[in-house]
Amino acid sequence: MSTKVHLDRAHGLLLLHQMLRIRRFEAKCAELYQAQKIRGFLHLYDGQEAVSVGVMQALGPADAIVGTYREHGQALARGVPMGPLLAEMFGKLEGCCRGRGGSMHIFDRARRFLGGNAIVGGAIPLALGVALADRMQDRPAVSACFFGEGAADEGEFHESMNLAALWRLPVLFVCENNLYSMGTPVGIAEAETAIWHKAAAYRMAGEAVDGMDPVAVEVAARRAVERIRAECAPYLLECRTYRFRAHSMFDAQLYRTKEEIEAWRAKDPILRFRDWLERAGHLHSGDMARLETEVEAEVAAAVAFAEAGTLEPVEDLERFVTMEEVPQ
Amino acid sequence: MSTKVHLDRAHGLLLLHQMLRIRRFEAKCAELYQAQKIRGFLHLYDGQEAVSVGVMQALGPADAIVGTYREHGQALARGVPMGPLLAEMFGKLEGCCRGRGGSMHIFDRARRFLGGNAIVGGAIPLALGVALADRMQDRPAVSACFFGEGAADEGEFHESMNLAALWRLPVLFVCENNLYSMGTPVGIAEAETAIWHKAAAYRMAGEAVDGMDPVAVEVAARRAVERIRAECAPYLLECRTYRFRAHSMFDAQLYRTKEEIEAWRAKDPILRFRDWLERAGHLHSGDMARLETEVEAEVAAAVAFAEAGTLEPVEDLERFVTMEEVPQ
Amino acid sequence: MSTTAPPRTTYREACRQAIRAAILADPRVFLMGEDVGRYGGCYAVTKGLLEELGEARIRDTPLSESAFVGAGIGAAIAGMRPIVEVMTCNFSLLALDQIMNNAATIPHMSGGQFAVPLVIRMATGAGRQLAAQHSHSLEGWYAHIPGLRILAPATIEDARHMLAAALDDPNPVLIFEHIMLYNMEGELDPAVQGVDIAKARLRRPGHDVTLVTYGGSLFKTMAAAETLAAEGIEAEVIDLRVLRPLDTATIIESVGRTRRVVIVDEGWRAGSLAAEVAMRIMEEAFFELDAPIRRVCSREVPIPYAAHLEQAALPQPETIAAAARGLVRPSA
Amino acid sequence: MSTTAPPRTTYREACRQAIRAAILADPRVFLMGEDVGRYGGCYAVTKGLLEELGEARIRDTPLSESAFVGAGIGAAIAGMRPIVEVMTCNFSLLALDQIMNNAATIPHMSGGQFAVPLVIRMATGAGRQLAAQHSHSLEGWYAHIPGLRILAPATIEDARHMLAAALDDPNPVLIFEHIMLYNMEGELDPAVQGVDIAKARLRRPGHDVTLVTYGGSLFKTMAAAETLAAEGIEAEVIDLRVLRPLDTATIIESVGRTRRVVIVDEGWRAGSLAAEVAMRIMEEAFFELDAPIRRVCSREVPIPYAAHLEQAALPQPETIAAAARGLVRPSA
Ligand SMILES: Cc1ncc(C[n+]2csc(CCOP(=O)(O)OP(=O)(O)O)c2C)c(N)n1
Ligand SMILES: Cc1ncc(C[n+]2csc(CCOP(=O)(O)OP(=O)(O)O)c2C)c(N)n1
Ligand SMILES: [Mg+2]
Ligand SMILES: [Mg+2]
Repeated sequence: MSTKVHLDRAHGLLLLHQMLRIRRFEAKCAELYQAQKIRGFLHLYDGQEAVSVGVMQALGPADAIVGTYREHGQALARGVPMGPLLAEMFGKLEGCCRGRGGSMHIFDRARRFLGGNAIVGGAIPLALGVALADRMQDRPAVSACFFGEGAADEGEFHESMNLAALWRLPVLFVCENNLYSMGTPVGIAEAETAIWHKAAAYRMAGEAVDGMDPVAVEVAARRAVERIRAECAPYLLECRTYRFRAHSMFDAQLYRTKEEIEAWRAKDPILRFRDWLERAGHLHSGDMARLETEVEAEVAAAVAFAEAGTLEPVEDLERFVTMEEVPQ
Repeated sequence: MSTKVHLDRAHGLLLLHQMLRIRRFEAKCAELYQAQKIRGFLHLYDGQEAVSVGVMQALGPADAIVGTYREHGQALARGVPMGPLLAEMFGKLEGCCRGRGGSMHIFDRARRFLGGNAIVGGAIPLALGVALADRMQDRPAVSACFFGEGAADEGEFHESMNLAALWRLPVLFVCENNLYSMGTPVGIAEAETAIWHKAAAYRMAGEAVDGMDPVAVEVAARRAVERIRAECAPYLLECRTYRFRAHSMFDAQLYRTKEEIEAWRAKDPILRFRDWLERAGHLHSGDMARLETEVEAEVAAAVAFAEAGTLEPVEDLERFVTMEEVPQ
Repeated sequence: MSTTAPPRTTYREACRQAIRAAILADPRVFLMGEDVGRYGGCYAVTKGLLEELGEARIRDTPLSESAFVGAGIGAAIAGMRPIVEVMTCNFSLLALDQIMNNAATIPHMSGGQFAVPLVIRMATGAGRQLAAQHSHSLEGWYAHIPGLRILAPATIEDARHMLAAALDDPNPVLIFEHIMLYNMEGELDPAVQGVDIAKARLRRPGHDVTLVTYGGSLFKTMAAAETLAAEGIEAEVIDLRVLRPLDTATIIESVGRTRRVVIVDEGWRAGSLAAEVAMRIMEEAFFELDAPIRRVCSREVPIPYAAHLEQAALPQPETIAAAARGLVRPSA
Repeated sequence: MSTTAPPRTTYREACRQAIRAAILADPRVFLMGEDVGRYGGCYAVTKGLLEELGEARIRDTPLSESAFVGAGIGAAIAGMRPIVEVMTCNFSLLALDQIMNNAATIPHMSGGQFAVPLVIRMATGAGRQLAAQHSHSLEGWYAHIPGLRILAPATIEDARHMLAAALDDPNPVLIFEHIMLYNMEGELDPAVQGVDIAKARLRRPGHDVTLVTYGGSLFKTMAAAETLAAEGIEAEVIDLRVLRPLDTATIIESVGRTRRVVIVDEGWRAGSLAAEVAMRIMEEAFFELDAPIRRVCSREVPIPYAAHLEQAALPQPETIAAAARGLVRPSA
């Protein structure tokens, strides 16, 4: 495990805590989906926690995030509060988007969290625009854009990579390569399966990193962000990861074997990192139980918040189809 | 000049003749445009003749060609007869598309010549489909797909490169890199200006060749086509060339200098090749005059053919919006 | 002819059988699209087909809507009969250049040298809380494009048989399958061996008002007709089936009987197919009308996730019945 | 107020002045698109602006419609006021995913957290023999999409002033400039400092028939009105100007006066904006109508290159006049 980051006890526990929050939150989401409290498409992040948690460490509040439809982890790691996040999935007015977006469309203006985007690849150009606006307004921010390896097949990825490199936009492209786009293995969808190699086609810098290791991701992301700010040029960070669960709640997973999943579970980012912290003497006895209790409480509070939420009045259905003014 | 091709007198004269046909035909087109016999957009190929003429040598009648809107040269080199080609630009029923397509939309079923496509990049996927159909029907044909370097910025290029490489489709991607897309120099539009480098992002083979040299292009194209057939995999051939004239007939060329144009004119594919043939002893005295006379006669006949053409009856306007049957 | 009862099946199964039969019947037919193979289709329509028919005929594509739709066009031009699946019409926007500028254009533009015998299937519609980017109903919008035939199978029979007719068409055909229909169960009459893709169908006779609809809205409209019948209003229900070219004659005939029309269309109201149908009636049967044509469409909003808002945005049996009632008994 | 004669200018020059003034007035405004800089714009609208305003504000983009339209959306969300030029609406199909799924959707879907104050300009229409892939009229089709405002400036005044109003709008606005208008010359009244982007305009008063149109068809319609006037038929001409949201009130008012309507629209007939306008009239003023509404649209073909075929495919003053005549003097 890389130690370029100052990995003291506090930071170690923070990373672990963040990953646990995502994991436990989503386990609850799966339950709530079975209970039909959550509907629509629900894409869980189970297995990929180290990616968002690692990347977010490298970003400050002025930076922007553009997410995917598999974005609970991205949102939580960014600081989107759990209550409004869950309330959104409950379709409640107290949800971060008034219940209009659901699981696939989490937006949080206060955290510069831009989606929640359900068209694969479709959000990538948005990140460019945000980066361009920041640069034109002399804000030293970076835009981090998350997408799956499947999105790299879309034309919008290519166009965006070129434009970002050409205009030297401060964009951190974060590819979460979990080896599948729905049921299609990366080798069936891409002639070049090492996504970061594609950066060269745009003279962009890039690298691949172990996406099951939050520290490795953090180190790489910090280096990348530093470089983006220093050179004013984008960077492609491919995080090699795996989703432990189905693509969405409608997926029999006929396309992969139990053995493959088990092999990856052995690399579980949370378990592995917990063990490492323990071995390094950072995780004390009782720490884990305390974290679990904290997270459990947070999740329970979020459920209570969501349950207590109200429904947006139907009379407001057409509100915001067009805006009265630009929110400041 | 490469000599891997058996460059005897006959073949040398053939290449020269083909290039001359295109050059003289288009000079006439420019005149006819001034005379308002030709309307709409007219994109001349002046300077790029070696590309089409070279590439077509590597293709047989069973192979397919997908062209651009700058496709007079592609069409003539492929064997589309000059009369129907010009009649098309005159908007005459005797044109290869009944006068419906004009300069930008040349189709010729008998020569497997598929456009004439005016959406930049939009025709690239068609070539894949033709190649796929050939392969599925056990036809050993290759599809050659022409496009400009500007088209390589479009998402459709990227998606098509990936799909072709992934499915090992027999496609020869021919990029005519003439350094400009309209008024935008390649360096202003592309982060990586060596188009053939992009092949690596798809594990596709590729190379760049001097597109002002018909023999170099022919050699490269023959090698590429051989390889495509042998390995059943696509190939990207970047031909470095230049258009001597404006992008279209509405272009003041404010974006480049006269000096630059003159420097490129010194590499004129026709003049250079003529001189080389002469030095090599292949071009005898009188040859050039004879070729010019032949070409002049062909162009004159084409003009006469086009002039004599008739107009499609207005009653047929809606014919072929939907087809009654699939032409065999 | 067999006397056994017609087998019960689902709309989804009918779609699958249609694809399977088409591929078995003609070596030129193949299916390509995202996750049609290993995954079995995002709405499970193609489950099992890869195993049975093999990788050459059931092709998983990368996430590249423009490239694989364009490749379908090229393959159709070069002698194949591709069925291209675009998971849902929401994603078809990424392939619109191919559909409008190539598929719909090449036959005419080439002076009839090339046909594009291509079928594109896509799911459409709302109702599963999939929110704004997964709930579009764009079939009526596509019906604007010359050169295309647009089909909206609403019944299991149409789901089973329209595909073969579409593959026989020398022109590009777009088939829109409403996501709320896939689980629908019903009988499939084995005696029916095919359907036309030219005509609308009368799904319920009536004489007081004509309800024109298609696709996922058919059953809401039928429910509305039942409600109305209980009130003594006999509604005639027309299922358009073919959104382009419109079978205006069948509609006009019905208008001649009922003199009142409600058009039900899940597309957004402004610029909806409903407007076009109404205009056709106005153009051909204005003086037959006893009352202005009404339409029940989706509200003009990106469809929201929350169930109550989503349902409020869509046509409903009650809103349909109310519109019809307002025409037949304006005083009530 | 000055007493000098209003200066003559062209529609093209008015477009240029609008862009220039907007960029000079607000540091958040910039223009991006293909060949807007070095080339000066494919229709020469932006010639000279790069030299005057610099590379930061006049940005040549690669051929990447989806990426730069999407980047425009992102930049608008993040505080800029981008003007994105998509050379012609034919190419906008490549950016439709961005326009429909993002620009038109994010404000509502995010619960009002983000606005998209973006302007997209594009050329539209036929008439220059540019053939099937360069002659679309898609503005009426775009008017189907909730969340967008669609403008069609037909006059030099609108070309000069609509842009500023569009930039003031907190919502995405699409401006369609008809290619046949760029060379149009006329006066620009310096006293007029702005126009609204909400209302249709009466361009010619009349009482016998209402001709509703917009964009490039306005002048054909005015010509038809002159022809009709010579025959004693006084046509009222309404220029819609704003295709979404439609200013139905102005239309209905006119219908109240004339009781007869012809709608002229360069879009393809089926599913045209003309159908929507007719439907609105039917919904709100059915009993005012003395005759069925007529429409003069483009023929349903990919627009051909040959001049005689292209012209046959488009609305013409004669066909417009004939339609109006048929309504006012059905016996004639
Ligand atoms: C343009 C588009 N095409 C298809 C889909 C359907 N779809 C949703 S998720 C998905 C797989 C995407 O894979 P990847 O980008 O690797 O992300 P992951 O789901 O693995 O996180 C597909 C095909 C979509 N939402 N958008
Ligand atoms: C999708 C699309 N965008 C823009 C245009 C307008 N346009 C026509 S040709 C051209 C330049 C293309 O450059 P390149 O691909 O290098 O080909 P070249 O003209 O140099 O042969 C542009 C921008 C178009 N036809 N299609
Ligand atoms: Mg993936
Ligand atoms: Mg070029």
